[in-house]
Amino acid sequence: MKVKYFAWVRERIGKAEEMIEPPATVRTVEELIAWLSGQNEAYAYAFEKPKIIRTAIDHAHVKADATIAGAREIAFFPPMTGG
Amino acid sequence: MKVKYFAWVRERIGKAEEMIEPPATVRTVEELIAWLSGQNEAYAYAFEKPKIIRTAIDHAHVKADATIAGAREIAFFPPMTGG
Amino acid sequence: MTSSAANCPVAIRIQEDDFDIAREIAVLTRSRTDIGAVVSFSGLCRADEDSSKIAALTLEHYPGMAEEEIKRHVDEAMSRWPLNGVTVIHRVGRFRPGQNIVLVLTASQHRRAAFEAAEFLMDYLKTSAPFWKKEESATGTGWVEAHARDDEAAARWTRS
Amino acid sequence: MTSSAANCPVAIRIQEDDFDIAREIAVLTRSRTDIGAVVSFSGLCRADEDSSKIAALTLEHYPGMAEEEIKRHVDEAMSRWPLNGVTVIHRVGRFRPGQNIVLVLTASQHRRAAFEAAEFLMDYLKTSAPFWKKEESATGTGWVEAHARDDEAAARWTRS
Repeated sequence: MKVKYFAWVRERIGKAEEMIEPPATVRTVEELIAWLSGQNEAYAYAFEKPKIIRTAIDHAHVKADATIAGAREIAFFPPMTGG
Repeated sequence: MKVKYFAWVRERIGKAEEMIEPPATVRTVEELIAWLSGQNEAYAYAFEKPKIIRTAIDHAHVKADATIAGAREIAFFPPMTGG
Repeated sequence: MTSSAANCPVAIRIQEDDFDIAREIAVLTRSRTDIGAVVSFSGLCRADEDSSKIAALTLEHYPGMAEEEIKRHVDEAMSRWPLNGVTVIHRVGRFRPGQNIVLVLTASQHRRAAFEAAEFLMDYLKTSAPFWKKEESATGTGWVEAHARDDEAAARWTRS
Repeated sequence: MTSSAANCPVAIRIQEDDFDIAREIAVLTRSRTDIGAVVSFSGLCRADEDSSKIAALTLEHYPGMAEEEIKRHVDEAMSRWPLNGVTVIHRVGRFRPGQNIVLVLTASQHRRAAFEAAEFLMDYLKTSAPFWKKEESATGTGWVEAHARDDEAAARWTRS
């Protein structure tokens, strides 16, 4: 699946998007965050406070316990500050 | 003192303003309205429902029991419908 | 009528001419970097006032008192909200459906103050500023009656 | 992104270019006589964000989701208030203090609907639309943190 990062999540990870293939045991958003955090220091830094990370699946906001099954695009970002 | 009339109060009385000299016994707005109503049919028609008439003394809204002593300009009009 | 207090320029005008919202906003915001929010309200003549078809509206006002009454409410708004600018323009004369009647502009650092002050000013313009509307329809002409909903809207702002 | 439903044209745009409020209002109201109230909100870059001096702001967004998220909230506003038109323009890129960032326009028969819908849309743009601000000041650059007051503002509209 495609993963996108925005704002300081993007800056900490060092890329705007990538294709990932998490193992089948990773079923929810929070499990995906935990799995990504284990990749290396950059991911661990971006997700060091997982509770403040917002997630969207296929352009819709979802909560940490949302299932990622069937997702085409998952995005991680800080709380929004537009307007 | 000068008296001004607006909207349908003006139309019913048939003039926009006039100078009046009510007797000294006329002390309040409601007494002035009663005195004017006694002038002729046109005034009686304009003030037939005195409770809905709004009054301003020297450009400030006042209530029916306000004293008219010292007023330079008194205006009578229907509820406002601007904006 | 223009004035200025606490970095909040105020313009109040009653005029027959139309207004230009973009120009008024530009006047309020030019050369300033402390304004984060500008709210404009424009009120237009509608063709359908409470189910009767309107051909035109004529706005009459009480010269002198109208400006002073608006000024009192602008001062009240400035005492309630941290405003960086207020413009109120009320047109008088005869208007066709679709034409502008009134403009209220408020500027502030943050949006809530600008929104609330604009709504406050409109609620008071409707119920307290000495303007009267006469409408022309197919069946004749008549003075618009005041709406209870406007009194209720203004009553929201009464401080207990 | 434009659409139309129940006589309520909707325009949603995310762009680098500035917007012209007068032109946007003209597009919304031209040839119509059923609109009595138009509210515009424009949000500007300020020089002082929470006491630090800002030299510039950079707005980043999530293309695709941003438009869809705004559209969802415009649809929600249309289901809550009888609207005759909605325009939302959010700029992205780098802005100096005094420059426009966002515009929300709402049109309705009556003022209360136009005011409430504009405020509702702004509260949700602040907290739910995927935009992020980075600020440049004398001491460096940093991402603007979300404000609790914005979450509280948006929470006002939650239906129980």
